[in-house]
Amino acid sequence: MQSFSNSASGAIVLSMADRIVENRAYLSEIDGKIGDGDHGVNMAKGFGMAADRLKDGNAGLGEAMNTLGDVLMSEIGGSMGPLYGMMFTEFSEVIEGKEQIDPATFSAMLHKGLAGIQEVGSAKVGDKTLLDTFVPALEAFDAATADGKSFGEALDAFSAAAEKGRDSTVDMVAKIGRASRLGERSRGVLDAGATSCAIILTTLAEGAKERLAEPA
Amino acid sequence: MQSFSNSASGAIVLSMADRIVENRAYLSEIDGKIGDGDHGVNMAKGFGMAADRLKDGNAGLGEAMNTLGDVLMSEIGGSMGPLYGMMFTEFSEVIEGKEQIDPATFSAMLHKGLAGIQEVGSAKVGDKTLLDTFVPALEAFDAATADGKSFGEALDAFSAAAEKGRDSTVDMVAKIGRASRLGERSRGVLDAGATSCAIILTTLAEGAKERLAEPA
Amino acid sequence: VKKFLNDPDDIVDEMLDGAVRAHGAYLEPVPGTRRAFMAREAPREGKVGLVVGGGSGHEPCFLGYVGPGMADAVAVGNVFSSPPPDPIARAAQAVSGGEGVLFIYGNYAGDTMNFEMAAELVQANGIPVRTVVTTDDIASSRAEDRDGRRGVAGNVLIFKAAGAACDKGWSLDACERAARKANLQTYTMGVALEPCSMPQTRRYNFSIGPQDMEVGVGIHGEPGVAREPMQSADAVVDMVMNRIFTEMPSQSGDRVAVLVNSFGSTPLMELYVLYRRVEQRLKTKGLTVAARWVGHYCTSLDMVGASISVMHLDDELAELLAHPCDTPFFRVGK
Amino acid sequence: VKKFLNDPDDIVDEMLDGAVRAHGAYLEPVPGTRRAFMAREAPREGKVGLVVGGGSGHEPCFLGYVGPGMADAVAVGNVFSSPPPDPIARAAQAVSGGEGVLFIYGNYAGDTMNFEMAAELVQANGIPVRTVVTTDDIASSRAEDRDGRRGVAGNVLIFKAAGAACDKGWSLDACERAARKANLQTYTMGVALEPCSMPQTRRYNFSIGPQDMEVGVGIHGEPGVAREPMQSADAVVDMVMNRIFTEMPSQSGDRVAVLVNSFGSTPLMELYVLYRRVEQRLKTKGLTVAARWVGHYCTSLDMVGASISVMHLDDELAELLAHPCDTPFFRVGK
Ligand SMILES: Nc1ncnc2c1ncn2[C@@H]1O[C@H](COP(=O)(O)OP(=O)(O)O)[C@@H](O)[C@H]1O
Ligand SMILES: Nc1ncnc2c1ncn2[C@@H]1O[C@H](COP(=O)(O)OP(=O)(O)O)[C@@H](O)[C@H]1O
Ligand SMILES: [Mg+2]
Ligand SMILES: [Mg+2]
Ligand SMILES: [Mg+2]
Ligand SMILES: [Mg+2]
Repeated sequence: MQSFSNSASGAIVLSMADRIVENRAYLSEIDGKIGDGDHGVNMAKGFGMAADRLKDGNAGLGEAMNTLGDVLMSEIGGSMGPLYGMMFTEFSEVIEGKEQIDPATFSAMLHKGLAGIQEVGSAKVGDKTLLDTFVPALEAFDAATADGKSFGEALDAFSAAAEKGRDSTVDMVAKIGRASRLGERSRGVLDAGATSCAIILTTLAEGAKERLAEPA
Repeated sequence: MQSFSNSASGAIVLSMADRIVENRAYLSEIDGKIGDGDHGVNMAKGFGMAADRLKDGNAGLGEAMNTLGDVLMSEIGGSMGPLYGMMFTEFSEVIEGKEQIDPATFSAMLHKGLAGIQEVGSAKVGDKTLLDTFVPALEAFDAATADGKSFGEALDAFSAAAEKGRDSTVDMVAKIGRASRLGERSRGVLDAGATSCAIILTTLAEGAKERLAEPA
Repeated sequence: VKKFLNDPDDIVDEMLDGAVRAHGAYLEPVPGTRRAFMAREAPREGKVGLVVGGGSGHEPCFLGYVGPGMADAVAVGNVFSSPPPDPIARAAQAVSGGEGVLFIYGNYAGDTMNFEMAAELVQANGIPVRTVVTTDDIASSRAEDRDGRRGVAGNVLIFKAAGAACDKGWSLDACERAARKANLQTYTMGVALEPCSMPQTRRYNFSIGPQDMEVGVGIHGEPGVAREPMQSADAVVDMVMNRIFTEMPSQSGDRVAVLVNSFGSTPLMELYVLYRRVEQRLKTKGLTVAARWVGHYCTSLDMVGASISVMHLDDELAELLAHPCDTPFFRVGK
Repeated sequence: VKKFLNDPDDIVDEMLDGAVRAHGAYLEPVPGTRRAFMAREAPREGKVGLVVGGGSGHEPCFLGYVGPGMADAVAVGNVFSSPPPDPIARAAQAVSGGEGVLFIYGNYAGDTMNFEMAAELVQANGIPVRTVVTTDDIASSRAEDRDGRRGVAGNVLIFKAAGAACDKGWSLDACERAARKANLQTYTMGVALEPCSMPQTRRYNFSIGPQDMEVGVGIHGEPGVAREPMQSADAVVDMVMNRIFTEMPSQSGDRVAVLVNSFGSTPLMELYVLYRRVEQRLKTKGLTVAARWVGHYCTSLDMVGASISVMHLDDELAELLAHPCDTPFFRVGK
């Protein structure tokens, strides 16, 4: 089975930060439609700060995720600080100490991250949140590996499901968070968190895929 | 020499009020360009209130001007309350008691009104104020009568000079009042007070002309 | 949208720098963080510490209400974003006077998560923490779902009542109970005429038609619960007051406190026009206005609009509101 | 431009109705007029009466500064229009405590004419009147023409100083002298990002380009003395402070009072950013900020913009500003 190196993959977090910072205005614009318009600004601030701390170092993926989780949790606030902060902290806990990340580790990491998110918030799939990206992606990954697909194929399924999950939020009525006060008026636009989550997960999958190698 | 009846001419003040109220938005718009945008609103308020008081009565011109002067002075404030208030009060003082208004009385009225305005304010011709309408109009009236023109012809000269005076303010730099703080930037627009003054004077002239008659 | 700004990313830090310079007589930074501030008089031995906070962009909320008789400390987040747990926890620790700490903040996902984490940190250090989440925005969900509602401008009255309870030396239990009652008896509804623009984007989040208004808006520039044709000031007040009267179980002779609040760009002149009608409507119901505040109390950046809050008073709440306090933007008595 | 309005012609009366209801603890109507209001404590025997006033649209100016230690009465005109002589004269008569009355108002053609007429009426009744016309707007004409300048937000600091002099029981001469000094030592300059809109027209008087600002604006929504490209908050403050420093003959170690004022729609957040830089610049000059106020003090309806006022203090002015006062929008001490 293929895997990718933890210690050689810290740059994936820098790519995530790049993608989030690039999408700063877009994410805030989406959030402004039915939310308060701060999503891109805060995400870019948190991911940008983490990238600054990591830039000159030589952190592996686990370490980099730990730094990102810390920065989000301690500096950002809002909804994303705790939710993504917890997610990345939990991710890092699973892969810390593992030199190679194989599909089983990757899946365990996702499950632990999900548990962290749900411990802090209490949203469910269908509430029009980042979970509508995260949960289908995780499920697609597990289904692909259970089907005997390669790590690379499973990562593709993961990314595709994340994007599909993100798009599914357009038709949803928000049940949690700020937009839930709008009731039916929240229908018809993407959820901001679901959109940033798709960016994070597809960048993670892409970075992992590029680094995949047969065990030496 | 022709003249017009004081007691039968109170309605001229109602016509003035109508014209001012019609031009409310226009006068405020002009004032807004280099002033504070209240000229039309305040003028309409004052003239409208005076018209309400006069509407059902049977006041002559002198009485009606006295009422208008009182209302402007006591209810309106701003620059126009004292200036036009004084002007109409002085107008009324000259014609009060006179049954017929002939060119000499009309001229005396204008001179007394001008003195009143200049007592309250201290503007001169060329300062970009209502005086740039008033003074040329008065001078044209006096010149026409000195030239042996009829009352009607003198009133036409009066109106034409008022309008020309008003238009002359476009090229002036304001030397007094709010717009004077703008220096060169005050050039290129009509003065609001000069514009309302032209409305008042031409309506007065028109009303007088309509009522002109040879002495019985 | 033009604003007085330097680097937009520095807006919150620069604002806080200016605010601390401006209100240094009242507040000072909490040690170890740039995002929490405490009253110069805090902590006071034997007194419950009151910690409030939330995102920035609501000035003078929350920072302007720190001082004797009101909040002991405030934690300040980024624009429209809850502060993270760290400044909240540091604030709580700094103002703890041995009798525990009371947290009051608006009911938003972000605030709840961050304040709860902070509460855990603080409690782990042996300081009891109680939390009252404000839910005064009656437009934000049905009456049966009171707990799901947003906390908006009524916050200020609730902070005032709770601050007085703390100042009187009441127990943590009693302070929490008073704050909870203050929240339950406060009813707010807001109307926006124009949206706000964030410092970083300098664009409006959405647009409201030239003939329309957004009814039931919160304090984060989000759209309201409904868009309706623009109406006269009196008709707007009537709509809001009718809604408040449906919710508030009052009787003739009861007393209320009123807050007419600008969302930022609605001037005092218009607030007075609104207040006039609010008082008329309350009087017609036989209600007495025991206290009232009209002005900029809890804003949403540069949003054009206003909210009306009514707190239904009993003797206790009336006494708490009348208790002296002295903060940069809220003062009572001597 | 949308506003909370009923019949626009009623705006001033309705606003005043609301304001008197809201601030009834401080003020009450002057008998015989609907356009003047006096402090509940006025007149005070043996004290010079301070009467201020001007057009409306500047709220909380002027009405919000009536109360012990500040103004005894206010006369209120239509939007951006001086009140007529009658309410001014009635106000003066109502608050005369036997020691004469001091008028303070901004230097505008309309105000001067109406207040002068009022002064004549009052003096005809045997009450001595002195007048100080404020001219703090340094942008509005050259330094040699100080008397021709406008009175703007610095008004508030001048009212404060004069109100304290009156409250201390100083003679009419001494009160006039103090007010005159306060005016001469106060320097204000304003910058607008967007114009205001009048309630009756609900349209902007003029427009400022999307990349521009108006420099040297007054408080009546008029264009400023120059249009310049939009700059950062710090650059705006630097421009204003440089101008103030050129005019103000100060030395290191001197004290100043500062007022950073919103014209209506500029929120407190931005004012704090401005204030931060103002204080930095003053400190660099070795000047101490002995007192400062940041907020909505003298507005121009819903104009977007702000002004900075600096009062150069000597011992007397410092003492006058520190003297207690208690009004709806300005309070000092206990
Ligand atoms: N309890 C929750 N669980 C998961 N995601 C949530 C929860 N509450 C909010 N979100 C996500 O947070 C996003 C908004 O994030 P952001 O705009 O940064 O915070 P805020 O709503 O506090 O302004 C929403 O689009 C939604 O996806
Ligand atoms: N001293 C003065 N003498 C004559 N006219 C004056 C004087 N000062 C101002 N005005 C006139 O007043 C007009 C403005 O009137 P208005 O807008 O009603 O008052 P304000 O300037 O107080 O807002 C100016 O356009 C000018 O014509
Ligand atoms: Mg958001
Ligand atoms: Mg004008
Ligand atoms: Mg937010
Ligand atoms: Mg005016």
